[in-house]
This record gives sequence, structure tokens and C-alpha cells, in this order.
Amino acid sequence: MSAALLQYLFSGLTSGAIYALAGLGFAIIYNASHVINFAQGEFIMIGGMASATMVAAGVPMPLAIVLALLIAMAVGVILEKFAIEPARNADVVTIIIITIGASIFLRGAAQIIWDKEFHSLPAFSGENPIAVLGATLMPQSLWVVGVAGVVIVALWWFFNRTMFGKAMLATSHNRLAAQLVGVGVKKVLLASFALSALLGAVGGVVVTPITFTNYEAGIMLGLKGFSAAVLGGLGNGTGAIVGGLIVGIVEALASGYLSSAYKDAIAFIIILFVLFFMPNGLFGKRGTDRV
Amino acid sequence: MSLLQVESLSKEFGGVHAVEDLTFTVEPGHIHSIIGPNGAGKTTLFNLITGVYTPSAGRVLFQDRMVSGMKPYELAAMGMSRTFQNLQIFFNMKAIENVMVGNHLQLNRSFLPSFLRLPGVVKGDRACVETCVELMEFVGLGKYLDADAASMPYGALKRLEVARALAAKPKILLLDEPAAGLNATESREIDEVIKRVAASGITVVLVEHDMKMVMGISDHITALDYGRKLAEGTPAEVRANPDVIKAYLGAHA
Amino acid sequence: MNMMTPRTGGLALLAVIITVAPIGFTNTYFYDVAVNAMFNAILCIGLNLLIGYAGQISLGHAGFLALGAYGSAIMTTAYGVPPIAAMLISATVVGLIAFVVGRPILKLKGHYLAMATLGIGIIIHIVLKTESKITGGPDGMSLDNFSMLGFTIMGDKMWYWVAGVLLILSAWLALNLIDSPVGRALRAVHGSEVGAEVVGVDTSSYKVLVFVVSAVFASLVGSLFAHKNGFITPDIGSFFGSVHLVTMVVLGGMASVFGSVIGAVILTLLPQVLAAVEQYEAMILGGIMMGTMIFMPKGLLPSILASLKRREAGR
Amino acid sequence: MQKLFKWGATAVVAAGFCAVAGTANAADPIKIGAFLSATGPASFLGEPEKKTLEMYVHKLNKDGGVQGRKIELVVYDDGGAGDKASTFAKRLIESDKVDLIIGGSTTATTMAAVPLIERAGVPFISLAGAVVIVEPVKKWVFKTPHTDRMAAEKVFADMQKRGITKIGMISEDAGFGKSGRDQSLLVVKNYGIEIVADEVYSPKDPDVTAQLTKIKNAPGVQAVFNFGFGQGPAIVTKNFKQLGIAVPLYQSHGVASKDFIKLAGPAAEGVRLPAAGLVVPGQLAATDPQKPVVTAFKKEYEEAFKSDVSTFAGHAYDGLQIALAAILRAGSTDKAKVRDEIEKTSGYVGTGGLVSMSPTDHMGLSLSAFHMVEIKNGDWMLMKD
Repeated sequence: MSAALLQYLFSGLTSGAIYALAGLGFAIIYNASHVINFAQGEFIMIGGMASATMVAAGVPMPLAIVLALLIAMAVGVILEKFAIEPARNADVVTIIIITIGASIFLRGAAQIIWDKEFHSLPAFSGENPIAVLGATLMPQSLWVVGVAGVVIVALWWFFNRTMFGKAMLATSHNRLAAQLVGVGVKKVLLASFALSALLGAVGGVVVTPITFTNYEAGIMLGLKGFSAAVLGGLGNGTGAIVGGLIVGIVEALASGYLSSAYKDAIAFIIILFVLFFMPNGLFGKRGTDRV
Repeated sequence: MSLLQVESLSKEFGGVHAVEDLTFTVEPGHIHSIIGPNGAGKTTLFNLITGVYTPSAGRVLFQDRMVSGMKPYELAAMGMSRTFQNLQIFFNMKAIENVMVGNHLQLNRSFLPSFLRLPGVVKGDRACVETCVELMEFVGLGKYLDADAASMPYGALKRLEVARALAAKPKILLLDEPAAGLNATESREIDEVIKRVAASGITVVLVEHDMKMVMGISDHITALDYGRKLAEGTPAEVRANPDVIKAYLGAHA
Repeated sequence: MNMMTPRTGGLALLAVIITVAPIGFTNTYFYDVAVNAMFNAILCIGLNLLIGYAGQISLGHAGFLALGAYGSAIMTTAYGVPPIAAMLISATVVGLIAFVVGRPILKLKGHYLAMATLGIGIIIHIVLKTESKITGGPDGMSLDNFSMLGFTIMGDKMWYWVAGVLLILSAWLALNLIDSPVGRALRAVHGSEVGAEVVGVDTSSYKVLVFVVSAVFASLVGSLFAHKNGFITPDIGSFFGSVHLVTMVVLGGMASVFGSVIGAVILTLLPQVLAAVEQYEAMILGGIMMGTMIFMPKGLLPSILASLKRREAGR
Repeated sequence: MQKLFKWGATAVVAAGFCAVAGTANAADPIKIGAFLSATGPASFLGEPEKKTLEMYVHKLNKDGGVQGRKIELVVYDDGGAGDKASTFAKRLIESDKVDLIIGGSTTATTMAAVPLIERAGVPFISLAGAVVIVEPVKKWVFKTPHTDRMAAEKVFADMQKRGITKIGMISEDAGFGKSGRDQSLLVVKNYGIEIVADEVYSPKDPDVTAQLTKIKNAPGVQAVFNFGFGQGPAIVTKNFKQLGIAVPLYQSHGVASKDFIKLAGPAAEGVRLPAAGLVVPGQLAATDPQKPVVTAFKKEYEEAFKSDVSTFAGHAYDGLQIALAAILRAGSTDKAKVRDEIEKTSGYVGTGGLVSMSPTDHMGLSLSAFHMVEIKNGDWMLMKD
């Protein structure tokens, strides 16, 4: 029975690491701009689709991956520049609709530029499962978990040890004050979109060998990423990671022990339950409203 | 009998005492001012009294009833109303509608009559408009009767909050820095309004930095510093208190 | 009450448009699309009370729509309940559900509320999809015409007039509400919760109230839609359905009853128009959504009215 | 047309509508309408179906049409949504005034359109799988693909032959898989087989090892049967291999396209499934009447689109052929006559099998239309009976 439990945890870890990477993109943009970018899933899709189609066309994999990341970053920058920036002072709901519009637009563009078929990338380290205490894990799952870990460390370094990263963090705490001490808020917003697009695309590349990708692959990942980010507490990177892992593991355990038909519902019930008691998520800021 | 009693009231935020072991009473019909330097805990005190925050310790009695832990809207029904240092205007509504919301408790609040626009609701609203026009004129907003709240200047919005609070027909009115950010003329106008409110029998609790105004209109003053009571008494007594001079007025001297 | 108030003037204009529009309808397909547009408009009027007036977002209202639709379908087909009774029972049950979940959920703010309502919608969708013995599962279920007192609503033309009358009624009720003590309290909740509280508005109850009202609107529309189409699938309750509804409200104009009507009509017609451009449909739809919200962040109707006002003032 | 423009919004509809119908000037063409799920979760059904219809209509028109009449094809994309499908069906009937409708890529979109098609009385050939479409028989409704029940029966028959009595079932919780699962549960007892584990997954789940572990640990499982389409079955297949489950894996006809083998890679080796002759034209017996038909269709499709043919494209091909043959026999596009002639379709050799319809059978396929195939060396191999 413990082998089964371990297998469920592996399964949850694989899905959870994917959700966590998706959630992290939400957290970064939210931090810099308090915008929830519902097109985050599309960055993941673009990373996967661009790299998979280029590899299929004969481009060497490392080059294809780099190009895919650059394409996604360019899309992120364009999106910020032409859709978010002009509407920066609009209502929360207005910006939600803009980003949903952007996600529909990007899906539409992807189905024309590429196609509607599913694409895959070869697994980075082969397809031989690794056996651990009677359970098995694919090497690619370790890649996803590893990349998620590297991303977290890199982000921590970026936000705490580089000038620009600190400036971004400062902007998230107090936009006006940041402006007063000479931080270019516009530049920070642009960078946050570029960064989260990059992050999304990295996620897209590493998960494509596991889940495959097509022009609609971003929808589900976007939704799960949003759930992960909210569960963890918006704008909190650690929260997004923990939130993603919780959602993934809850789904796997629910499939294993309760009902696979209701595993998504069970995950949402857990999220609702957490929010009832912690209205700002697990790691969200708890400050009292200033009156 | 005191209208409002604050007994050993404390509030901490993550180990920091914003208000600590504070006790004082407000007598009916008075203009009672709370003074103190920035960060002395004045706004926190207001939030504790009006039910926006719950105290960490101590209690508040209003009309001899223990009201700590009650919701602001329940206190409003008992006759307590307030304004805010950071404006809490309904910017999505017209100026007069802001005041009409203040009149909420006096109106028929059942869902179906509103939904079906029964004659009673129409009649009630018509009377409400009249009251609110009077109130706006009372606070000197006569020229904004048709304005959207979002289009009004800061000084007018401050007075709009007063009108809204008055529309709730309070027994006690708490004003949080009503003159902050106003120019001299506007300050004088607000001064007048407060006096007239008090004259109409409403007890006023005032937080204000404008010492000239405070000393001019207050019946009683409580001075705070770091969340604790520093001194209290009539304006003359407080002005003469050495602690107050040192901690507060002294800073200006 | 002169003819120029938004209430009477707008309602009269809406009535005129509904009466005159069929002159242009060359066949019943036009009626069909028009009925769908009006059903969406009714739902959006209710949803706008929640989102636009009270300022509380919901990304789960398609779930309530689906519950109304399935409630009617299941009760009329499996238990022989008369359609009108099934519709009212569904609406009552949906209202109760909204009441029970509304209390804890509406304590949340902003994106957290969006997440919670999204979760509710998705859970409803999953239940409808999974319990196929009752609901027919993802393949959907069929139901009969709407009949009452020996009279049956049949055919697109008859549905058109029914929907038209209901739309005007809904708009009238919503306009009543927003210009009443209850409605002002709702709008005050949007403006400043604490500001409303201190003058006696029990904000959490009002939030629950408007959540329930908007859910009941959705449920009623769901029942009607199910009878009119004769067949429903769980996908009417999907996350996309909810997003589609919110888009109608925001595009047409938040806190604008007639804006909701315009938003609903445009977004119902758009896929029909864009069918001509085939694979470019998604790009154009997404582009229109972005463009409208960037250049008219307040939505179509409020932005147009504001610019008319400015032009008038400029003269 | 002029008075259309009295109302702005109507004008917008009309504008879109004219853009579609604008080219219709040729004298009295045969109008065929289609509503397909060219986008959305079922797009890999709708997309090849749409491409096939367009290709053959174009080809027929180039060759002079049918009975000297050009064919005009109107296709709408319902995105897999039932309510959109019913509105588009109405549009085809009322606005485009088509003579016949092909479509409904999925059971949900088909069934959403059925009530109004029955009311309007237009011949309708569905391309979706579920039994409910033709059972009970509806006057105007026909379908070309094998039913999900047939697929299940074919699979269970094969299991029975191999002495398998206990299986694990895993299915997708969307339309195709859900309906397939329900039909499987209905017929499984007829084959003396017991389903000892019954798990589901969502179409976009990244990992299903949890469900498969549960099946693996169910006592006495001798085979696993997966009902689903899209990338789901490929993930199931990969996870199945990952867990080292030693029993045979059966898939449904939903994966009968080369894409599945590409996605699942080496893990697909040994997977068994029921499929139409279309996927193995070269291996059909020379005497098989289907052989020339499927060989030709595969060649034409793959040359035109540079992608592998799928059985779904074949469903559209069969639908179009059956429709046009019926119109030819009827000698007109009179709807009632065409309907009667479709019902009399007999001995038509299609990509899906031999079709002989009757007043009680609006599909006309038998179990023999399916072949069990196994994936070997990255290609389909006909299994020996």
C-alpha cells in the first residue's frame, strides 16, 4: 500500500510542479502590477508549441528552446506594451477581460501560425522510468521539479541580490515611493511581463515531453496556475510553488483514494476551504485595511 | 451619565501597541477633541470605537451598553456615525446619493418593495431627497446637488462625508481630521459646521491637528501620545499641561 | 417622471427596438439568434447588479445558469413536474445554494473572490458532467416545450415575444432596484464598504442578497433557455460560459442596465458574424475584446454616453 | 434584402451572412451544410472532417458537379459547444436553406441540433459516435461512424477470445470517453467480463499514474481498456508503460490516427484497438471490397494535406458519398425523397465498412466493419483472428 501512496505522491509531484511553474508566472506579474494575467497559460503554450514545431522542423533542440523562450518573451513584452500599459489605471475586471481577450487572441494566432494538432518534444533524458521503493518516476518529471527549483533560486537571487530585481520588488510594495527614488515603473512592468513570459515558456518546454502541447494547452495550465497562485497567496512566489504542489498532490491523492471523477472538484473544495479561513491565501499579506 | 465610555482600551498590531490602556469618557452635548502627534493612535481609537476594529483588551460603552465587538452598522443603528481621514466616499455615485445612503436606516429597506418600486418606496425616497438637499446645504454643498461625487474637489468631499454622517441621524458624530488638507477659508467653514452640529444637540468627537480650531471649539480635550493618555481637561488645562507641551506642542515651540 | 429619464426613456426605446426589429428578420434563424441575445441580456442585467453595481466579481455564474437548465430538464422529464413549477423550484434551490455559499465566499475580495466563484462554477460543471444517470453526462439531455395552463410556447417567433417581454420586465426591475434604498446600499458597497457600514448598511448581507438575486436571474434564464433549445449539455455551465457572461457585462458597461443589453447582444451576434472568417474568428474576437476595453475601459454604453455628453458640453 | 438594414444589429448579422452566401450565383446548386467542431477540444475530429468535405466538394465541382449541378458547401465551426451547434443548424436550415446537413462532430453537438432538424425535416448525417443518435431511430437522422458500443463489443469479443475475464477501465470524463464508458458497462457482461476498477481522467490531465496505480493494484486485472481521444490516451499509454503494468492495454477507436503513435512513442508498442480498414489498407485481403476505396481515399487525403489520414476524415467522406448517392438516386434535392434514398443505402462500400441502412437502422454498419489492430514497430498491424 505504501508503494501506491508513493506513486500517488510522485504523480502529484509531477502535476504539482507543472502547476507551480504556471502559478509562479501569475505571482511575478501580480507583484509588479497587481494584474492577474489570464494569458499566462498562453506563454506556456507558446514555449511548448514553438520549441516542439522547431525541433520537428529539424532545428537542434537547444537552439529551438532558446528561440522559443525569446519568442515568448517578445510576446510578453508586446502584450504589456500594447494592451496592459494603455489600460493600467482601469478597473480590475476591465484588465481581466483584456487579458482574457489576449489569451483568446493568442490561441487564435497559434492555430493559424502552427496548427491544431498535438505536438511533443523528446524527453530530455530518455524514457526509462526510475524505480523508487516500488513506485516509478519518469526522468522528465525530475526535470520539471529540478527546473522549478532552479527557477525559484534564480528568482530569489534576482529579487534580493540584483539592483533591478530589488527595484521591481520595491515597486510592488509602493509604486509611488519607488517612482520617487527613481525606479522606472514602466520599465518594471515591462520586465515583469518579459520575466513571467520567459518563465511560462520554460515551463512549456519542460512539460511538453510529458503532457504534449497544442494551441489550447494553455487554458488548463492557466487555470491551474491561477488556482495555485491564489491558494498560495497572490504575489508570493513561495506561495505559488506550494499552492501548485498542493493542488497537484490533492488531485493525485483524491484519484487514488476517493474518486478520480471528482478529483478536480475536490481540489477546488480544498482551495475554497483554505480561503474561508485564510482569505488572502496561505502566504498572502494579512494587513488590516487602512481606513 | 456619559454618552461614551472608553475603558482600558488596547489594540496591538503584531506586538506594536497602537492604543494602550486608554480610559476616558465623552459627555453628551460636548465637543470632545482627541489630539496627539502623528501615530499617537487617534485613528485607531476611532476605528475601535466605531467597530471597524475589535479591541485586543478593554471595552467601549455607548449609552451604557457594551458595544465592543459589534459591527459598525449595528452601532450606526444605535446612533453612532463618523467620517474618515482617508476619504470613504462612494465615488461611483452622485453627491446627493452619497448623502441618501447616510439616510439608509430611516428608509424602507425591504427587497421586494424596492424591486417593484412600490409607491411607499417612491414616497420615502422623495422625502429622503428633501432631507438630503437640506443637509448638503447645511454643510455648504448647495452648488453640488447635481454633481457626481467623482467630480468634486477634496474640500467639498470632506464636507460630503459630514453630510452623509449627519443623514444617519447620529447621537454622536466622530470626525477624523475634518480640516486636514483644507485651506483657511474652508477650515473656517468646517469650523462653523461643527459648531452648528453641536448646537443641534449632537455630541461631537473630533480628531484634529489644527490647534487653533481645536482650542477654539472644544469643550473637553484628551491628549494622546504613543497610544497612551497624556492629559485631559478643558482646552485651557490641556494647553497648560507640561507633558502636553513637551510631547506635542513643545515640538512646535 | 418625464420621458427623458434613463428609466422611462431607455425602457421605451428598448420596447420600440424589440417591436420593430422583426421587420428585418427574414427567417426564424434571426429570431433564434435574437432570443439567445435577449436571454443573455436578462442574465447579464442580473449579473451586472452583482459585478457592476455592487462591485463583486463572479466567474461562476454559468454554473447557476446550468443548474436552472438542468433543474427544469430533470424535473420535467423524469418527474413530470409542470415546467413553470420546475422553473420556480429550480430558481428557489439555486437561490438557496447561492445564499449558503455566498456568506463565506463574499467575505473574499478581488481576485480571491474571482477564484472562489470560479471554483463553485467548476464544481457544478463537474457534477453535471459526472452524474450521467441523472443528467445524461457530457452528451447532454433533452426536454420538452414550455407549456403552462394548456398553452405551449413553441417556435422561435413565440419565444421572441416572450423573451422580449421578460427582457423589458427585467430591465424595469433592475432599474427600480438600483434607484431605491436597497440599490443605493449595493452601490455604496462598491464605493466603500466601511463608508457604507458606518452609516448603517449591513454590507455582508447586501452582498449575499445581490449574489442570490443574480443567481436567481441566471437560473430562470437557464430554465427558459433549456425549454427553448430542447436540449442542453453541461458545457453551458463551463468556466468559458462564465467568462463569456462577465465579458458581456464589462464590454457593454459596468453599472449600466442597458449596457448589459448591448454587451449581450453584441457578444451573441459576434460569433454568428465571425463565422464567415472561419479560422480568424478567435483572433478577431480576442482583438475586439482587448481593443474595446483598452479604448473604452468603462465599457461601450457608458463611454459612448460620456463622449456624447462631452460633445454637447463643447457646443 | 434592403429592409434588413433598418436595424443596425440585424445588418451586422446580415453582413456576415452575405459574406458566406455571397458567392452563390451559379444556377441552382446543391447546397450542403455542415456544422463541425473545427476548433475546441474536439478539433481533431472536426478539423479533418472539414478539410475532407472541402476537398471533395472542390474536386466534384471541378469535375462538373453532380447531375450538372454545382455543390455549394456551407461549413460552420461550433467549437464543440451544443448551443452553438443548434444555432448554426438553424442557420443552415433557415438562412442558408441547405438541402442536407452533415455534421455534429461530437454526440453533444449532434444531439443539440437533432430536435430542430427533426422539426424542420432536413436529411442529416451525423459524424459522431454514440448510439443515442440513431437509437431510437429518428426520421431524419443518420450517422456514418461506428458506435462506441460497437467498439466496446469488438474489444470485449477480443478479450473473451483470449480468456480475459477481469479488466480495469479508464476513461476520459468528456463526451466521447464518458459515453464510451457507459456503453462499455452496458455490454461488458455479455462477454463474461467483469470491470474490477473503473477510473476516469480529465482531458488535459498531465499525469494519470494515480488512476493507473489504482487499477494496477485492483485484484486480478488481466487487461486495461482506455476510452478517450486526443492526447489523453497517449498520456495513459506512456504512464501505463512507466508503471510497468504487464497486462495488455486496449484503446478505443478514438485513437485510430497516426498522431497517437507519434505522441505515445515507443510506449504505444503492443497497444490493441478496434479500427476501420482505413488505417491498414495495405494489409487488407486483396478480396476485401474496402481495399480499393480506403487505399484511394488515404492517398488523396495525404497528398492534399501532407498529413496522415484519420478515420474521422473517413466519416466525413462516407457521409458526403452517401448523401450525394442518395441525391443522385432521388434525381432531385427534394428533402423527403433524399431522406428515403439515404435510408435505402445498401451495400455502399465506405472507409468505415459496408453500409446497408434500413428503416430500423440509420447507421448500417456491422461489427465486421471493425478490425482489431495492434501497434507494432510504430505502425498498425492487423491482428490475426
